[in-house]
Amino acid sequence: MTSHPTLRIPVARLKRMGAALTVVPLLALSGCGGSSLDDTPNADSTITIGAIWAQSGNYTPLGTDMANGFNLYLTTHGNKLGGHPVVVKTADEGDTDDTALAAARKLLDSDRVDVLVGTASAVPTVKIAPKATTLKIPFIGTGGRPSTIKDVSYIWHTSWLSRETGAAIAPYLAQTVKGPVYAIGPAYTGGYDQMGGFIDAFRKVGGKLANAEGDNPNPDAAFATTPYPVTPDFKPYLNKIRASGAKAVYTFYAGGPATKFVHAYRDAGLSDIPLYGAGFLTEGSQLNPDQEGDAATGIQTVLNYAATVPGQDNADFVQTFQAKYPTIPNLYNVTAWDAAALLDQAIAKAGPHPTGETINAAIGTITQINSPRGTWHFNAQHAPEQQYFLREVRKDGRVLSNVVIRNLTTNIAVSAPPAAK
Amino acid sequence: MSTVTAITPDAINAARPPLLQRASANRWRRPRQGVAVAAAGLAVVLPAITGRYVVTLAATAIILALLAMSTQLLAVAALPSFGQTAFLAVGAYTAAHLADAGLTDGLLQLSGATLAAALAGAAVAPVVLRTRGTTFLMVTIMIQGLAAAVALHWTSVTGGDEGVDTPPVTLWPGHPLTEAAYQYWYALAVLAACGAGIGWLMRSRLVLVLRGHAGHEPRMAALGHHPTIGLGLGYTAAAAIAGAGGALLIVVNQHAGPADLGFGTAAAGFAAAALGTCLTGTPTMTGALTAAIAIIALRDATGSNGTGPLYLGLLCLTVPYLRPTVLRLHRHWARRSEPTA
Amino acid sequence: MNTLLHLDEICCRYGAVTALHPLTLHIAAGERRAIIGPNGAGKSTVLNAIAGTAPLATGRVVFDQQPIAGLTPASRANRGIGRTFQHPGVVDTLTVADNVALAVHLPATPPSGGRRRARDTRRAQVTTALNNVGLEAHATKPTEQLSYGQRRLLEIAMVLAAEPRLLLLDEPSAGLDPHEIRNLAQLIRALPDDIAVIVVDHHLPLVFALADTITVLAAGRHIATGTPHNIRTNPQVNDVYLIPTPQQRPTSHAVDLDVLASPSWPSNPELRTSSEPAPQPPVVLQVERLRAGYHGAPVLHDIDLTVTSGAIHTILGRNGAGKSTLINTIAATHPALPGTQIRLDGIDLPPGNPTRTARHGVALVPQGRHLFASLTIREHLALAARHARRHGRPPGDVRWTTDDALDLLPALRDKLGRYPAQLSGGEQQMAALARALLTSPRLLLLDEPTEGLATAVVDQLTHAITRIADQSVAILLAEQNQHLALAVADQVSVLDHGRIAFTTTARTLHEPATRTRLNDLLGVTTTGSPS
Amino acid sequence: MVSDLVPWAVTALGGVAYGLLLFVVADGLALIVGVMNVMNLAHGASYLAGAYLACWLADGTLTGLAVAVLAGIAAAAIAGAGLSVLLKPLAGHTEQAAVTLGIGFIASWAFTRLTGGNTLSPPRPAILDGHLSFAGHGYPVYDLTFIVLAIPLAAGMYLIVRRSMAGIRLRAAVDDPLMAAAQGLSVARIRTIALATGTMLAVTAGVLGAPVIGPGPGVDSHVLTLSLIVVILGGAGTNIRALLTSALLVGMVENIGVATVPALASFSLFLIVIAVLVVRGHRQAVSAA
Repeated sequence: MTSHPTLRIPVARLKRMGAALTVVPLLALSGCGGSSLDDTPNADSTITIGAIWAQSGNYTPLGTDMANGFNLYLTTHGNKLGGHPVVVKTADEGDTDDTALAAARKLLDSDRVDVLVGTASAVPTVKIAPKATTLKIPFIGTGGRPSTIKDVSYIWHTSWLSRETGAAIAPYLAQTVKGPVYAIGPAYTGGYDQMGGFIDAFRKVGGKLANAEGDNPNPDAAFATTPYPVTPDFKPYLNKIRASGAKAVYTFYAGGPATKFVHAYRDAGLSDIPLYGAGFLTEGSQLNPDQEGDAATGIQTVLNYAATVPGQDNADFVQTFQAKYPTIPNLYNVTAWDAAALLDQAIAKAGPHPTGETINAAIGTITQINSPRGTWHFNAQHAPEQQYFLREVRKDGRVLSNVVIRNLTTNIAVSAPPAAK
Repeated sequence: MSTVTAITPDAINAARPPLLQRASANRWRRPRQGVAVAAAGLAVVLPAITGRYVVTLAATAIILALLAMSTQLLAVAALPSFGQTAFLAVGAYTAAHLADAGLTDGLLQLSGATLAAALAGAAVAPVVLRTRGTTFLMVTIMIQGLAAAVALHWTSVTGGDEGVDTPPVTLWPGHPLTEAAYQYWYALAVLAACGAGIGWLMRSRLVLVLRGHAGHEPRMAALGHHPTIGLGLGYTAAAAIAGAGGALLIVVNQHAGPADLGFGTAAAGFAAAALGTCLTGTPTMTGALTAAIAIIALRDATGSNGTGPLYLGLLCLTVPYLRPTVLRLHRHWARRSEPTA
Repeated sequence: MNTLLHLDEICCRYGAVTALHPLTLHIAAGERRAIIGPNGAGKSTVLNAIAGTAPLATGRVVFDQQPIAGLTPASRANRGIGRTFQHPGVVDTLTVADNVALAVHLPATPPSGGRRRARDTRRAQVTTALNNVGLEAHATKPTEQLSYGQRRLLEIAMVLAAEPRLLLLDEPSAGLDPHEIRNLAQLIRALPDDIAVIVVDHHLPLVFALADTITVLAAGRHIATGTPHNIRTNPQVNDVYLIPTPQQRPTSHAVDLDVLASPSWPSNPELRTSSEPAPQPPVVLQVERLRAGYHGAPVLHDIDLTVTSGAIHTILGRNGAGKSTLINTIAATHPALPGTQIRLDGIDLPPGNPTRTARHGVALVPQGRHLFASLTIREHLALAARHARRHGRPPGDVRWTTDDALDLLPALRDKLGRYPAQLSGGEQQMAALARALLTSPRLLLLDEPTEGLATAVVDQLTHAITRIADQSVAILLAEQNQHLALAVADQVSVLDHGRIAFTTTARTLHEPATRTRLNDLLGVTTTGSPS
Repeated sequence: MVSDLVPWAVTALGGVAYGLLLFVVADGLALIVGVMNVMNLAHGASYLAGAYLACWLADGTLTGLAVAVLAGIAAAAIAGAGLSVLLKPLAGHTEQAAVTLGIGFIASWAFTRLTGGNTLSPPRPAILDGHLSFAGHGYPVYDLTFIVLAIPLAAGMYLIVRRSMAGIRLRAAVDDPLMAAAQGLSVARIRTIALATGTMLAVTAGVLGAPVIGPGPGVDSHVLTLSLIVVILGGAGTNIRALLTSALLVGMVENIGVATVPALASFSLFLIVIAVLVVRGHRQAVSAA
């Protein structure tokens, strides 16, 4: 029937319908801005902030935490940053760098934001950075910073460098664990950065790994890898630990895989081998009873924040936070809160009509940020120079929480990433 | 970007062999041409009347359109494919490696990507073409999964989950294509060229053979058409089209990574072809193109706050039910315009 | 004459069924060969073995001095073997001209003038091919709009456009009207002398008009090969295929009476005939104005017929006369056209609903048996028996049990645990019959139950069918095997060109005038060329 | 020596549990593909729905688990019947696949909205919580229970399909739908029942398997892909034995295989499918569809 010549009429009509169908949304969208060839930045006193929070996919809980932290700062500061009224446009980070880039494009190109904030995952930063830099819009990262980013002139992270978390705990483990440590983590950029940071620092201070040759298909990495993003089952990987003779295990997992890992670790009968991890293993909603729950008890992790960090700033923050939200504040709340605090200072310094360029310049002049995690400042890589804490999952009242048990050595020297991966 | 309606003749049209020209058909030429010219004009001036965001989205829609057309070419042969992203990936990584090697010339990357994808298609075809129907659909989902796993884990070639960053393409030396508008125009030109190529293909003997295989495979074999060769050529051509889309991905994103070729992209490409078929009644390239644009508009533009999957889902859940209506309209119009015999 | 095709001891099996016992044939270049035989003789299997669509169990196929048994159908086609299918193999979604264009192969090196010239050549060849079969006016039509006969012609045009050296025609006259058959005969006769043709057909006038040599097969075995004259006069052929020669015709009733008197037919005609004067048994099936067809082209027109309780109504007709279509339309497995009325025990059967038709008490033993491949015979019977329990008709009706069925068909008794593929053709047929019986039907529809079966099995089935009728089941039997049909029938209808041409009762069946009429209608005449 | 084998034995046991879980899901898919000839791209979403249901209803008691299973079965029956109504007017494979794809999209969006996108791990009934220890290698009691539960489930499926009247009717409808109708079977009803049963199996697998493959974003397409692999290897339709074999094969590859050759962890299954396709002929693969 397809070949009947007279079918041309309906097709022509359908095409007209199709064209109309196409043109209408495009024209509607075109209201978002003038010609793409004539892009001039906004120049009124209202600051538009573009926030990329994960609203779908694996990072949704982190996105929600970050949005809560950021919005909390705004609502407690009269919806003004640096004296300027603020409009926040949000877009969904999604599951991948692809969706995150689409979100950044919408905020940068369509909403013409002055500042970009967000992303839970470290990976999209690489894709968003060049775009923001070209447009001279500062990007305040609230999630991990991958080691592979090149030009950081417009890129600032209020969070952490991916390699530094593990490096912070390495000396402590080398000192306290009497015997080799088994390293295991996911096979993606975040995993390689996090675990690589730990292993390099650990070896430097004389630590010994329990991993066998061939645990990682990549000969340059010494830790056991599990598939990412979906790890079907950790059991076969964990079954190797006992035979390795390890006296402790160090790991990095976040989100869904972290929940699975903690349960699998306990199920594998490894409870007598102490489990250490980067703090993301037990951060945020992970400790909820329907996620890790009691299985996480006793796990010691390293992170740059915990709700029990001493100090007035943190006490105030926790009180403010819990007045609005029913949960214990976590690192994701804090990095986003700090991003707002940073912008508060920077916008105030950026002149009467702040633009992306002037705000970025102002950020560079800020010497200190008073954060719930303690004061910190930017280092040369535009990431915080900050304190790390050793925390343990304990019952705190009726709920589980990450309790700070000691400060870890400051002035962490993060070794340079491997030249080429 | 609707230029393509002008350049991409659809299957309905292609089914008409040249010797069957009818005088009455010319009556319908003019309004159709008018619409096509208007759409083409709008597509060309789009960067002048809208912002960069829409322009970049439109470029993304062009990439999805190529993926959908690749899927649709197989649909013409009654092969429902979910795995054309594999060849999008081959094209994208090939172009990325060419760019890495300093070969930033856009046309060079385009031909390299198309060629590499075609070769990959020719290599995979003998395996997947052992199946038909629902099994073919299941096997192509496997192909998609395998491609995504390779992209994620063959780090030395694909850069793992971070992917490969590339310098901008150039059309003539020393002038990188960085402006969204120029990237879009380049993509549009590539789409126009591909559209012309697909248009030629749809009128070619190959597509006639594909449709023959779709209709009556034993008959085709009894006429001396080897199913694996005919369908294999079709599969290769479809892979090449997806490969061209991969080259454009590098132009627009300056990056190739596993995120661009995961389940989501594959699903969007499959849905665009399937919904396109429903919009026009039979598998047509116009339908695939229109559906690709609609999907991008709904999923990315309107649904940028996490509701994208919802909108795409609703689209998939409604459009298929339009097909009987469309077919009825076709028949109705066909009857009305039937010359009194 | 040099041999173009040599079949050397080829043998084909489907599961446990041997469709073709070792067969050797030589076809010379340009020869016109016909293969005839009753249904299930293995005629189509021979064609499929040559074309490459039936796997050979043993044997060699040599075409043009080259062994081709290992080649794909496409490779064989490219060596010059063209074929048609039993149902016209055309691509419905393409136009008529495009179908033919698919068949036109151009030489690898285009003639001077390049692509354009090549395209023009192809166009010209398409036009010529369509002109040859008289379809040129339909060139731009979608193929699905063609009638059945036109599709047949189109298929032949396609095959010829591929310029074969050997043409295999599988039942080319099926579904065609006399006018179309005449055109077809002319078309085949006008083929160039160097094309060899093998035609399988039931239309004997057509076969005799076309063939130089005729091969007769029966139940997968070679019976005879010879000139048309030899075949006509060969008594062995007459035995299996009942071709009445002109000489025999005046006394044909004698032959039939012999058959009826033969002890191998267990039914007792006297008894059955004597039951006639008894009080009129109730009408079970009443069909009025039944019309059905394929692709919009009607195959059956205004069929009226009735079957009474305990009676066997036999439908006779040539292949393609519409017997199977009639049976399937009554079973609602084939859609009836509007206006059709089918009543069972006075109740209208819902149109197009095989499930509800079955539940009203209609059981089907279809042509080709259609057993369920993954069910054992015991499971087949259990499925049917459950149906009878759930949807059984009012008490007082005969309820068939598995034991009843096994008593009737004892060969099945030790085969209950087997799957259909592990049974012989006869056992499969018995299983299909038993499955139908266990639904305790009011009406049993039997479509060619003896197709491809050995005589001994046919005897058993005949016996079983009469016994079933004795249990006041109404039976509608479509048959080609006149032995069986006439041995059991209470009533005989002859289907010709989609209409009931003639109905008679068992009582009048043996009158010479009736027999002559019957033979005429069944196309077993050898006089009168189709041209 | 024995202690060297223990980790492998424990890993193999994991493979069995994983394979059996996949078997239950894939069996449902095989039923849908076999009886309806529909590629149900929302099958993974059915598993996910069951797993979330387990998280909401499980309260650490066996009763809670039983309630979740029953609720899942009831919901799945309704959903399956609804899906069959949705699919009925559609003719082509592609359209049917598109509609199920759409349902999958909407379901995963809704789940993320309802759960905040967390990967959940429902509390296991208290008496099944904990693990057994074999020479220092633990194995969760729940997984062991799952094996113990799944074996009779698989045997039950086998018996139902092979021995019961329902199974006979099902096989008849798969083999020859028209002839089945002519035997008085309501093929439309059998199809609806097959779709509902297939969905029910996926949901039940989700409820019981939530502690093994926990619910979270992306789990739906992962489970879908795995069960597709099982169906491609084991064939669509009613061959329970082949399905079980291929499900256990997949389970073993996903456990012993990845532990032995981690480099091939992500590809091994795809490579197996392709190898099987190369070896197995065209005809068989087509008839499986």
